[in-house]
Amino acid sequence: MSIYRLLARIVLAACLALGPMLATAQVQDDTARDLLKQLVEANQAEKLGLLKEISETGDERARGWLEAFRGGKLAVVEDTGNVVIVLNNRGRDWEIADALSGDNLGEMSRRDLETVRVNNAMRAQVDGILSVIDLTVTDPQGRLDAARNLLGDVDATLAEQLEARLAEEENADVRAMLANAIAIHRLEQGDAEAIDVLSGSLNPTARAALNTAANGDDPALAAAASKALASIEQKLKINHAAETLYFGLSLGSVLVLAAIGLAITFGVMGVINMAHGELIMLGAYTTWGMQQMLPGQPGLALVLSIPAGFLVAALAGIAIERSVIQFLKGRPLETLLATFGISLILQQLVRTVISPLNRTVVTPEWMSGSIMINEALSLTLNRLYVIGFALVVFAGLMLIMRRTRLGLEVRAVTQNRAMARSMGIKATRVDILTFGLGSGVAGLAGVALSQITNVGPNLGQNYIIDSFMVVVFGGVGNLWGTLVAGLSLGTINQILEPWAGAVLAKIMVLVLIILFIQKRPKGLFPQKGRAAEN
Amino acid sequence: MLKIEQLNHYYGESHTLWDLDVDVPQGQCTCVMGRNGVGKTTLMKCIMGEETAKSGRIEYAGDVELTRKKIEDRSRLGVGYVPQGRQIFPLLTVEENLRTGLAVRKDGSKKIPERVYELFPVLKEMKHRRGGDLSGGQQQQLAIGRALVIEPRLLILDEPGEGIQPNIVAQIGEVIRKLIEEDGLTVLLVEQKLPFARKYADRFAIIDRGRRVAEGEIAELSDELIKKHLTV
Amino acid sequence: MTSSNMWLLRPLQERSTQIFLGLLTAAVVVVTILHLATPEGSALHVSAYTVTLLGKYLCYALLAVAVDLVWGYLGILSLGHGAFFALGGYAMGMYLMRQIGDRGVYGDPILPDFMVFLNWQELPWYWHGFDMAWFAFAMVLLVPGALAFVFGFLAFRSRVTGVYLSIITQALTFALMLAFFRNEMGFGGNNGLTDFKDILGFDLRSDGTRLGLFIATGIALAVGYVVCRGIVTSKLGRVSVACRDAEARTRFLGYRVERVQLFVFVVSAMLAGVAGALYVPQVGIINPSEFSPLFSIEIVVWVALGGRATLYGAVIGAVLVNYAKTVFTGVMPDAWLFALGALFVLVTVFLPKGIAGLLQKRRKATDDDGANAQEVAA
Amino acid sequence: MSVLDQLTNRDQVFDFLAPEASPVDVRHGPILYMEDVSVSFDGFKAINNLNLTIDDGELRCIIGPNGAGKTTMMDIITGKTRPDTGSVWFGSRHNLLNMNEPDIASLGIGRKFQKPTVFEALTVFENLELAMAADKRILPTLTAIMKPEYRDQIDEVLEMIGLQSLRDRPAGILSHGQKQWLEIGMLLMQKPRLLLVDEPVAGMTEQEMERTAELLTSLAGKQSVVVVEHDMGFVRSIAREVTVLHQGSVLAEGSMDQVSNDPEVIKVYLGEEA
Amino acid sequence: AEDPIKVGILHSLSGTMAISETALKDTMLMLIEKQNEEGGVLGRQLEPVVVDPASNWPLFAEKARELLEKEEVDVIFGNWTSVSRKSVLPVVEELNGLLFYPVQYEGEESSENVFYTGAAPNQQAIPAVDYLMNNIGVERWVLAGTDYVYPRTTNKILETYLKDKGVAASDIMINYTPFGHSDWQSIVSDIKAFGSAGKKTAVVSTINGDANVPFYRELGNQGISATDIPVVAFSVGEQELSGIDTGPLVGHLAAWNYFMSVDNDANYDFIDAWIDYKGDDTVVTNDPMEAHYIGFNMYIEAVKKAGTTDVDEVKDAIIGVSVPNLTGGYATMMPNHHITKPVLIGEIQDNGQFSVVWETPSTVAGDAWSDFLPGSRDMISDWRAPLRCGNFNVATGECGGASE
Ligand SMILES: Nc1ncnc2c1ncn2[C@@H]1O[C@H](COP(=O)(O)OP(=O)(O)OP(=O)(O)O)[C@@H](O)[C@H]1O
Ligand SMILES: Nc1ncnc2c1ncn2[C@@H]1O[C@H](COP(=O)(O)OP(=O)(O)OP(=O)(O)O)[C@@H](O)[C@H]1O
Ligand SMILES: NC(N)=O
Ligand SMILES: [Mg+2]
Ligand SMILES: [Mg+2]
Repeated sequence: MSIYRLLARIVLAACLALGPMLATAQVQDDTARDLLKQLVEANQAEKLGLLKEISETGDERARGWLEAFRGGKLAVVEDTGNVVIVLNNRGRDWEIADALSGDNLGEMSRRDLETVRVNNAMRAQVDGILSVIDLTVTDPQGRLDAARNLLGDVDATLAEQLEARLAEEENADVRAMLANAIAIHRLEQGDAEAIDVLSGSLNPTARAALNTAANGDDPALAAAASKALASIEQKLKINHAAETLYFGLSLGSVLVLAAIGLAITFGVMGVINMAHGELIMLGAYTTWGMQQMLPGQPGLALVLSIPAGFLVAALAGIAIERSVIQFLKGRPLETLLATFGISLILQQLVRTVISPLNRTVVTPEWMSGSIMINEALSLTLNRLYVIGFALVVFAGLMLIMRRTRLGLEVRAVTQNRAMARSMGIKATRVDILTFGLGSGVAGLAGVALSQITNVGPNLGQNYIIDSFMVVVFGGVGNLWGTLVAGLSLGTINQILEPWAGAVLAKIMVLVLIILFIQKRPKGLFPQKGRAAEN
Repeated sequence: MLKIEQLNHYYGESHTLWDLDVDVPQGQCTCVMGRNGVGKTTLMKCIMGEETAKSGRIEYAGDVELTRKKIEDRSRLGVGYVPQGRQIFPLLTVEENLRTGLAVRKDGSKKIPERVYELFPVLKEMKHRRGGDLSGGQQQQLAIGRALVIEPRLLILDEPGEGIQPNIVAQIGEVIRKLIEEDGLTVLLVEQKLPFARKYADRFAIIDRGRRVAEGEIAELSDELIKKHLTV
Repeated sequence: MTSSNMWLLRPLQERSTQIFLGLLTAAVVVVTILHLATPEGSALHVSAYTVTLLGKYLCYALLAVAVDLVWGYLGILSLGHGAFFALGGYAMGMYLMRQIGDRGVYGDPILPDFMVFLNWQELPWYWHGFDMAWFAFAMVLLVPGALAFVFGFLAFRSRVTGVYLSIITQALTFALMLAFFRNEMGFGGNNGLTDFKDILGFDLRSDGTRLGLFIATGIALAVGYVVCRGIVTSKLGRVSVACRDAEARTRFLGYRVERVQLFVFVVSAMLAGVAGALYVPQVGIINPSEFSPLFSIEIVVWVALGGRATLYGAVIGAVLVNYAKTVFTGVMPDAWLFALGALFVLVTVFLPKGIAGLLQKRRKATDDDGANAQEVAA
Repeated sequence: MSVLDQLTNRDQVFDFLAPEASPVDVRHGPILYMEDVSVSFDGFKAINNLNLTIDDGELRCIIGPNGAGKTTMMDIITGKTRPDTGSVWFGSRHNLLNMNEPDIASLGIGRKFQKPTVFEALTVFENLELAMAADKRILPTLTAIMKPEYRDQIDEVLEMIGLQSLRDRPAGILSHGQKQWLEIGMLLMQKPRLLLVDEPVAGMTEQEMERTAELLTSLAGKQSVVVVEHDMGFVRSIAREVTVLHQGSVLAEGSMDQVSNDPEVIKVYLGEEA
Repeated sequence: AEDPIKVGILHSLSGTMAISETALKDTMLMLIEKQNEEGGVLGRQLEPVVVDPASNWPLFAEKARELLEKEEVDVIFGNWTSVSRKSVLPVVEELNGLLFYPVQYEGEESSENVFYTGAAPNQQAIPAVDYLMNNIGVERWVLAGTDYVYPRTTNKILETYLKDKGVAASDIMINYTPFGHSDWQSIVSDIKAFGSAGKKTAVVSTINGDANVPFYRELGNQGISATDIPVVAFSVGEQELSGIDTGPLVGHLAAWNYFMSVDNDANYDFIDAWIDYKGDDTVVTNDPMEAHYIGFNMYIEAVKKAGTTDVDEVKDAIIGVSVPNLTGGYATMMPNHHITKPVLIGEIQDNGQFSVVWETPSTVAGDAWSDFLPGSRDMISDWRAPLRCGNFNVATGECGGASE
């Protein structure tokens, strides 16, 4: 979003079609300083007036002031009364710039600065003002967003401006949105015709306006609004179902990602790896580390984290394999005990070395927000990426296990280690590679999870139980089973949740697993026949 | 080809093989015989490395000291092994079972040699069935086929005829002979069934309670020896 | 002595059991004497704090014995035994709650405090009867037993084994944990049951009661141990081992494997329930965290550390790990998890049969140990 | 079976409610009767319209190529595998298809597996003890006492299978052949009405084979014995009636001489020189 | 020199709660260090005794017993979760210890041996709702919480309060999630739908700890901004924010009695000391830390006043003690063992700090027994002689069963 704003600002400096709201002219610095200073002292009502005044000065710096104000970054130096814009407000000393000249004034203790208080109401006001400006940007998407922002915030004067804008607008979507914005205003004024414009709109604000009208005093208006709402409800239902499915798949793909590494180390190799969660955690911390190393480039850091997270977790996995698991060959249950110990150690290591607190992992711009399918159905982008990532990881793993010799060799080694070695299979190498692979994939899961949940020392613990359930539910040793199990458990959970609540839904899923295993004692895709009995 | 000298082996505290000497000459089939539990399988495992001898030497191909080699390297040196009890990989398909041996082939071939399928047509028929689903005899055939995939120079067979139908047993015997004669293969065979041993082996060695008690050309295997060492 | 209870007496003739019972009795007696007969500041004095702490260890030991019975001898790796422990604990907790009577903060003679302040109007039906000790104590056995029976009946009949069984036991305890977290369940939600006053008329805060509970736990552990040992050394115990190692083969001998499993599982669950019931008055709280899957895994870890399929190993493991926890959390609060984690790793790598294995090795250096020779994966 | 049935079918759970196993009724004919039995695995017909009758007290040898379905047939009789079609009766009273493995075993059908499976963690003695004919319900098993006469019985069998010296060693350390013997010993301990013996002499020396042959022939008459074996020498030494299976059904039946001269049998099984 | 005064610190350093509690342990160590630099108290040094109850509730009781019985500490500062406090409570009462509890909680408790320096519901939840109702004009309410006692009780109180204020039942949506809940998709979607009914909607969040990050992330991704549906949280402070990318959260609210951003010299000094103590420029302070700061200073004052560390005398001396808080006012220990606190509402800023947008005109005294729950409406707590009762029922004129 803010990239748009940035672009818009540059474009706007040149092209200003919307009346006299902003001009290239600069007002007197004194006037400006005065206005800004007043802003500092003003109460909420006065502030709203001042904001309008500032925007109407036509000063080209006004937008910067407004944005600084909205971000709580307009401040006054307590001693001198100078108005400054805070460039960086983290830590004890803040970097500031003069609000009028834009000169960087270096750092100043935050004790000596008084920030201009802002709250949601004022922020909304600024947003409105900025949106009106944005209605003129060249990018139609930007105009559409601006118009959508104005829904429900239109007053009589703005309505007129919008009418004018509507006449000039060429893009159909933007036109529709503007029409909606005006119609909502009209509806609020009691104009029954506006309902025609709004009926069929899936936009929540439009729906809210109709709702208000439906509950209003005017019986005719209320009836018409109710009718329009009823038709909207129908469409919403379908969208809602689609949304639930999406939620299910996205939860499912998280489960698949978390479990798929375990499907290798546990499912194929037979190591009950209680430290699997901590390997996921390492992947997530790698993402955080990358972002620390590449400040300001969260996207690049995230992309680089994919190989890095894999590597870190794989190396950690290999270290675990070499130092402990290799001594537990043929004693799978003991791996539970040892890896449980390792998981304790890794968790505490992170607590001591890094911090017991969660770490901030930034979501890059291109992963935030959502893709709008229609006004009622948006797919959140981070989830969409995770779904895609899960599928890619799954496919990659499938390929390795099916198409390379490693897949064959690891199965041979786990089924009969001595015989596999007699056939010339280098069991040690296979162990290292396979455990490294499974661990690396856990690291990949961590990279993805860093975009969804906390990055902290408990991250792993939160996923270990679910991971084992998914692998076992799908049938140990069967990668497809893990995929199907993860996706279906996710979907079932999301279907149940709105109906039963999150807690009961989770309980029901667990009970379902218990009952399902009665019917299929070897998971979704069991190994059948004589072969499985030995 | 293989020369075993003064081999001693223990399971924990119990002494299983006592100062054992066995000689397996190149290009011949040597048959190890003995009652149940005298240590035949243990000897084979020592050669393959699955068990570690406490002392003694196992000399392979003249100059290689096998006891110092890792298990997986022994097959690289050309030792093929058909263990007692089949030891196939139950959850791998027949084809995958066979493919496990491809890695050590000298020619780096990625294809299972046709000869294996010719010898055991049932394996081709059941290529995609899992090893564990096969009948006992089919599994035994698979185990032999699998050992042949690596094209061994020394083939160790621990009671290979067990559970296999008579005509195929005979066929296995023929193949062993053929490999010996045509490819110069050396065979170390453990076998209880006298007729088979007499027919296909060149030499014999009898083990009794962990000691080698007799050795010689197969023709020298007298009823007296048999009575002494092979009856209960 | 009839032949039908011979199985219970047989362990008493066994040397290992005699040693175990002897050590246990000695420990309990020594602690009792040191607690009662030495003055408070003396170096030898065992404080009430220590007595209670030891009582807690013994509860865990009994729980570990219960787990070892099913895991070590039957091959069922239960990752949900915490559930039976917690249910026994809740049964006891409900009794203790009812004993508070009108001494709660709101002074309601019937409703526990947490029900009053969350607006419950009357006692839920399942709370009735818990004011009577005999009923509550019966429930300590029956509730875990019944759950184990129903769960085991379904699972064993369907021949669910191995990791599949482990995971559904885990699902079971996880589901129960979430359920007990819910305030609507009427068990006090996350806060659980606490602020107990007295048990069977004895003040829970008095040192005498504490000592009594400790001794009771010692006795329970002794009885539980003998019961388990009795099962294990009976022919049924050997059938269990047979089921563990070759389930299908056992069926062909005419044993109904699912019933063997069910029987042992239920016995084990009841023992766990008893352990939980004795635990609650000593630690003073029961809350859903005892249902946490990680706790159940930890129990298994105690057993493995002590030495699977030895019973006394389970006791050693439970006491040792928990003692280590007590010590480490005190002396090295920031680093105790490193120590504990390292302990687990080192024991597994260097003591394959746990601590019991170490003892056994020393005991019969020449005799190759048979019973655990070929441990097959569960 | 509906859920309700399953829940109300309480003999599944309580020993004391279990119906008394009624004795085998062989007054009206054979002890084992298989009719039109078929089973297939993923489309592969392992048993194909198999018909087989074993008379009370009979010793029957079954031969046939690898994969003919011999082991599968035993799986069906013992309840391990459910056939797709057909019926299997034990005596004239017991429909084996309605029973599970332990029920069938308790009726008196004992089995030696092709791949020896013994309880590796238990001692040789204990393996035999578990196999011993006894009340195998839970409480009787829990309270069972090792009476001197039982001990004698076990020692007798130990003697027979030549494992006295390994009596108290875990069965896991036995050699392959020793395990075979132990399996046979367990079968003897069970005192079954019908013995199913899958490849008993694999891995035995000639002399051991002779002993096994004696053993099996001595059992016949009192008990019914079905032997599967590939060693023709052995089969010849014990066989009265031989059945040849091929591709899941009976290819030939008759005396050893008859079947070994059957060209079809020679072709698929024996080979020219057998 | 005399024996040192032993201060027990009972905070989880491992397990799920370590994330919150470790900082409190360090705060205590810092305060003790500073006090010792200033010569301790009564000429005696203070000696911290740290134990780790490892986020395990029964272990809290055991460790409390260890501190009091074995270590013989004079006072304990500790606990975060209510369940851990409930677990410890019988022990400190039995052994007559002193416990300072620094976290906002559900109330409905008053123990002779416990001092509640965190907020009771009337010091946090009620003012926050007032703010939303009166200043923002919220008419529709989502009460979202983690499924445990604190949210349940708080929401029960709020529900009664809102209904008393005339909010219809259909305008209240209540939702509970398990601990550590990480998949908020459908709940956020429900909230969005609930909020599109044409009335101003707000979420009152008692969501605990780790569940918050995914919750706020989901809000951001589903495009719910603070100007649409503001979320006011009672368990999200600076420390929690330090693990969240706050960019998309700007404008969401929290109600506390202290914010790190409060413009006050005492606060700046405290922050500087904390940063120096931790040797890390990026560490943050938060409300429970302030509560410990207050509690610690109150204890010191009370010991000075009593001239001894004798528990009974300190207990009596501390009632009425006033110490400065970090927001420019004073905190006084009330007879019900709760303290007076200002209530601040802050909006999240992109730097992970809160900007105060509203505060109560004066401090509010903590109420042990809520006026909005039927069972406790008539109860008061007063630990002064002669009443000395934590649950006195003014209707019946009786002190409830807790005291002997
Ligand atoms: N793992 C083990 N531990 C201890 N003793 C063992 C072990 N494996 C085998 N033995 C013992 O070692 C001896 C030799 O066993 P081995 O398997 O070598 O016999 P074998 O000659 O191959 O017999 P068979 O003809 O029955 O195959 C046997 O007495 C057996 O009991
Ligand atoms: N579960 C299964 N899945 C697929 N095929 C199977 C399965 N079980 C058995 N078969 C096939 O059924 C056929 C019959 O097997 P069976 O074991 O009964 O043969 P058999 O007569 O005992 O042979 P052998 O003499 O080699 O022991 C074989 O071809 C085998 O591969
Ligand atoms: N008291 C709390 N926040 O649990
Ligand atoms: Mg052998
Ligand atoms: Mg067979």
